[in-house]
Amino acid sequence: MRAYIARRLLLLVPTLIGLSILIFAVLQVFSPVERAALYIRDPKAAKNIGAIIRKYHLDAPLYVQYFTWLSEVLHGNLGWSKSVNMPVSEAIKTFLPATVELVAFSIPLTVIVGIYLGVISATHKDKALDHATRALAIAGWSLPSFWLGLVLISIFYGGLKIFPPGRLSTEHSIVVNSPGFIRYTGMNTIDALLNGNLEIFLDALQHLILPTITLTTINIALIVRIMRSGMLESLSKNYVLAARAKGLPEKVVINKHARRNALIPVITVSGLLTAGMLSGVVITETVFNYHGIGYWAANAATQLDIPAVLGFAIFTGLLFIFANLIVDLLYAYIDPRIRLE
Amino acid sequence: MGEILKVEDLKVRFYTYEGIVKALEGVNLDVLEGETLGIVGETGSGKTVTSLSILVLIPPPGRIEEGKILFRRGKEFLDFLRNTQVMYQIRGKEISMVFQEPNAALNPVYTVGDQVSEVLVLHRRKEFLKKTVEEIEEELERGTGFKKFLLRIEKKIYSGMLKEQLPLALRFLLKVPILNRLGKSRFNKEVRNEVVNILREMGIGDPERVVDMYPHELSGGMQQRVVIAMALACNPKLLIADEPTTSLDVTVQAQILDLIRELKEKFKSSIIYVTHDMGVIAELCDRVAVMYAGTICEVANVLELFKNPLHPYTKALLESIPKPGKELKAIRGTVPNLVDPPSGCRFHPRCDYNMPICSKEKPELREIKKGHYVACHLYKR
Amino acid sequence: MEAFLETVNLKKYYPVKGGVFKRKKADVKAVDGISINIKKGECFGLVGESGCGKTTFGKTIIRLLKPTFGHIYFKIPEKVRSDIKELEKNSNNSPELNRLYEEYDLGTFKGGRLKQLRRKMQIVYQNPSTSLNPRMLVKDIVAEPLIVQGIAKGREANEKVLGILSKVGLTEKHLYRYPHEFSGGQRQRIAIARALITNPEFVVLDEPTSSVDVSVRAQLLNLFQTLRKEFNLTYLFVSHDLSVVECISDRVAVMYLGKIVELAKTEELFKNPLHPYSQALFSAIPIPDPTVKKERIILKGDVPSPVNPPSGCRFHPRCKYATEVCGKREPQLEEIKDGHYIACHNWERI
Amino acid sequence: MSGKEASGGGGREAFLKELKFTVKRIRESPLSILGLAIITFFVLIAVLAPVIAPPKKADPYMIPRYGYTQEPKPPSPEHIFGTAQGQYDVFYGVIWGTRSAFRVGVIVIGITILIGVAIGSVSGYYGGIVDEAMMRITDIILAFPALILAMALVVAFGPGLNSVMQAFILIWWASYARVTRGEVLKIKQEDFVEAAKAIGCSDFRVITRHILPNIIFPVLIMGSLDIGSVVLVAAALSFLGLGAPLGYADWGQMISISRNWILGKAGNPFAYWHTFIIPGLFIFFFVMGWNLLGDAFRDILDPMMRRR
Repeated sequence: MRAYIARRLLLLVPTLIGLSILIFAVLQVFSPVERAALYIRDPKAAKNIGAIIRKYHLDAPLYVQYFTWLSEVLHGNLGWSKSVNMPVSEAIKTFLPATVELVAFSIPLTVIVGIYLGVISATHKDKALDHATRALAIAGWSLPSFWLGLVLISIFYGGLKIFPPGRLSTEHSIVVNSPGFIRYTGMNTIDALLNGNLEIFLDALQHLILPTITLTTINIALIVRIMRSGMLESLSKNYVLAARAKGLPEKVVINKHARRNALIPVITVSGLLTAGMLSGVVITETVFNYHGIGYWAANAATQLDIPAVLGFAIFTGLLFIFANLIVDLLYAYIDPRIRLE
Repeated sequence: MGEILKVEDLKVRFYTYEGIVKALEGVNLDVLEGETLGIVGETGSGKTVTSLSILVLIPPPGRIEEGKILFRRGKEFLDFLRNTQVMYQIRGKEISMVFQEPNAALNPVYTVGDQVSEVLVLHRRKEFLKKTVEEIEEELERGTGFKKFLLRIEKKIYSGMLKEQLPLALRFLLKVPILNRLGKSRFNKEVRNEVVNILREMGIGDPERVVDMYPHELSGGMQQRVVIAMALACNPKLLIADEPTTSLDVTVQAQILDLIRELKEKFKSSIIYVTHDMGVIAELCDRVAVMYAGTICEVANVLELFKNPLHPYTKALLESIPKPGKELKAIRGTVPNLVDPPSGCRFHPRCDYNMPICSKEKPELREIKKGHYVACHLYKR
Repeated sequence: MEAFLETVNLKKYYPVKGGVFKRKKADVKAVDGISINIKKGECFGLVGESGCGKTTFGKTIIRLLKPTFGHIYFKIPEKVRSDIKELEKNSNNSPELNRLYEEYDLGTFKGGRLKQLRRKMQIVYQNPSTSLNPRMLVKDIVAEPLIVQGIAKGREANEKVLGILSKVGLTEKHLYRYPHEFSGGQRQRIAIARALITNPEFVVLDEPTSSVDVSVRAQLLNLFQTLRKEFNLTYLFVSHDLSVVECISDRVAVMYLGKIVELAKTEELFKNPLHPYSQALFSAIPIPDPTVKKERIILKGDVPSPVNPPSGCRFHPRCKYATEVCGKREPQLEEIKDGHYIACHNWERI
Repeated sequence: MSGKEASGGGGREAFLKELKFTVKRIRESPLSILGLAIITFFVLIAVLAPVIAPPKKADPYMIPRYGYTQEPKPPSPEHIFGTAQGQYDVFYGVIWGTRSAFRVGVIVIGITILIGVAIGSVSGYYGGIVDEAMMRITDIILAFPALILAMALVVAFGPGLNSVMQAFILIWWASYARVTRGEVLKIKQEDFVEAAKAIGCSDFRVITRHILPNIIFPVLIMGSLDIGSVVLVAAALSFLGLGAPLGYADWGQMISISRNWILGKAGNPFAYWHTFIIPGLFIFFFVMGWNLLGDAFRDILDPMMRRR
């Protein structure tokens, strides 16, 4: 097991270096002047652009540029995001809590419901329930997330006037930003509870419902499909037959013996789930005007705010790599054959 | 020494894309108490389907169309094919099964101990609860002060479980994974000791260590011993062994056959031994049923079968066993495709004594001599 | 009489990668020093349990795998063979010796010469359903060796294909079908046709009858016999099924954990095996005759791992007759009677 | 009989038998019929676009405008699907949008399959450092969610459908390389591959005649599933304003300009439903068609299911 973890950690190094090279390569598409714009805080400083180019060695040979850029990044200086007028690293800190809140609701919902539906459709193979779940899964997988968001808003908010977009209704956001309200985590629902303000908590919850539904619908299809094929695979195996031969009730055979083996492919693919979640966040937050990190990135892209987009790309890359690491460790936990390699 | 199991005209069909496979076409079979009945046949003869049907384990797209499976309980015979409530009591307790691929029959993500104790907890729960309560009572006499107080609570829990009237809250609490391991730690220890004993009985060296190992860490022979341990944990009346040694090496097969012979005496259980190897039949079985393409063509005592086989297929099978120096006699043609099996007697296309009636009428299994049945038109009574 | 196919101390190791950097930690010593001599036209049986390295040996001898050590001589003239022995006595890498190795030792063959060799040496696999390309017609499967070796093309190739197919009991109507339309036995016949179409001299049969039914097995064994006579072939018949090997091979070698422990004429070996492992192996075969009640030698424990085999004689941890020397010195394969070889220190006392 | 023509006939006859069996299996699974119907419907629209919606401007992909007022007009006899913000004809937009969707989907997937399969099979077959290096590169590319890497690349290359396609090709080949490598590693262990070496086949012949024909189906199935995803991500980028320019016949772009009309007007919340519901449905059914086809084919061509 230790060799397995050690190898996974060591594999991180080349991947991280590769990540930085890829981002750096994308950066090279721009001219030195544009790349200098990365580090300008306010328009007035644009005059001495020459000094900035020299300071950040933007015209030096490539590898020198790479190392200066890398050291800058490691010191947290990802450049200046003109779309929100603050340093990129600062922007990430301010916008991240909102996204974490949204994702914290969506991931468990996706995984739990996805696994449940996968198990049910596998155990009722080729019956009505199975076809219904598969059709639902395929529909979910084909739905354009931004369109789903718009339709939900137009029906609920437009038609029934409930579940408005954004993070909080205007009057509550005033209260939240007022000094009386202590921002512990930056996540409205939790902060509202910590400040004992049930009203804001319910309002925040109300704003979260539609974005969570959108985010879950896109990604649930992946889990249902993999879980269903995993279940079918393990149900056809001999150890399920042996479990039945022991006289175990069908419920135990399915939930204990078959399901645990079927979870292995689900875990290996849950790395994809994090990718699905991250892209989903960019779209969902834009549609619902939900000021999270995805909204900031999408906005930055439309305004060609290069440092912001690249900063976001680095952030998601890191998040994704560590998510994969956790997935690998989870994989080793559930499958003893890997654990005792 | 009456029968303990009677299978009456069992009919099984598989609904596949290629068409309906008529796997079993009216199989009649009975097993006497303490006897080892061999079922021999080539692939596709239906021997495995027969053994699976006895425990009603036919996986989809297969379905048991007709037939009765009668198991003797005391005096009268119960048909548990239709009565699932009885079936769940019989499976693993009175009839159990050993499979061909040992590592496929063990769940790779659970330890050996976990999978063997599963059967014990399921079928011998009361026995272990009683034993745990007795053990607590002993300790109670020796215990003092606070320890005594703890033991009394434990006694209350276990005797509550024993009489099945556990307060709702407690029963709910025991569902929580960590709590149930704590709450039932003594019971689990009791079960674990029994598992270790059974593994030792199966000839597994150092069972204390093996109990916590995973299937993939064991050799083929060891895995099969664990599967046999699972099957014999509740000393069943009937053990069904579906080619348990086919995937093992010759020397390991010898070890397992030796073990089965030993257990036959100790557990006094009757065995249905399914195989295609005539050598194993000769060594282990008292009576033999020969199957071909989903039908039983001959049943006889093992000495009788080898000395004077009646059915042409049995004769050909015995002659095709490679013996040095003797010209090999092969059976012409190939095993029939059971989507549209040959009419009448299913062996007629490959039979040397093929008569016109053979392709028209399906021969009945008739008793030609005491205990020697054959299904062939050559032997009209 | 010219030696047909000889191996000298042939070894084949597989690297075991482990640890953090997947460095080579140890070697699986699948084949660990085998020297045998196969005569022309003979059916040489090779028996042993799974994991003893018999298949690896079969694939190495026809250079499907590159040997780690040792030499393989195929139809080497008598004189050259004695020269090599001479040169090896004083130093084992003089330029002259290396030139001879380049010339005659199959282990060194590469590129074109290796391709030439393929015509003369072929293999038939155990599982008929995985040894034929599911996406190719039978016609193309059997004709491919001709096209690849540039022996024949188009019409002439088709005729040769038809010719060899009829020899293995298949007809023209089987030409335009995919492998999944055939039974196990028929698929094995197609594989045999593919192997024999370039009329090789030496064929490795790697457990060819293990995954077919008993009745079909007899048909295939008869087919191998007739083809051997007709094409004057030499077989290496690898199997774990002793009764099959007994009735088809002239001589049989018993393998254990990468080495040959006993080699003799078939009848001689099956009547009275001398090596303790052979005795246990033969006593383990179930006899298809209920009247015979046989006292059986039951081996204890499992086969040790080939990564670090026991010291000295590999069988000594499981051997009843093991003495002090068995644990230390590895016994060599010596000829104790004419044609009867054994690798055991105290075989006389058994 | 063994003449050239007979062998040609025989070969074709065997191929037809296989095809007949596959068609029989397609007819039996409802999902594949639905998928096939949807895709043929869209192919017809794309092919007959100039007939159904004759182009008005030099570039047929630019949607004609009927006025400059902002408020979209509901469906009417001349504009069957009504007009969008800026009076762009919605009907023309969705019809030509089908053609641009095919263009993006098929071109991107076609090229990425070629690159991915070539790299994947070489890396899978030879292994060693080539394989190790290749796997590290694909790890890095796959370390990014497709949308986000595409966003970064499009911002770098400058918005527009061509840079979106270039970005996709740079990203998507990695997943094909990985899948192909996995399949090659599996097939490489089969006996018939070793048998091919045993008769003296060159590496090239082993890969092209023995390995590729056996792995091409799972890759094609993945391709049909991916066409849908590529169109989805492209539409998302257009929705963010990074893909097709304003007025270009692209479903994502049309939904983007309909954003501020989704709440309708006072009293009638669904007044402008046509501006975003219709293009949305087109995307949904297009992607759904490909997914159904891909899923159904996976069951049909899966050797285990096929022969059960």
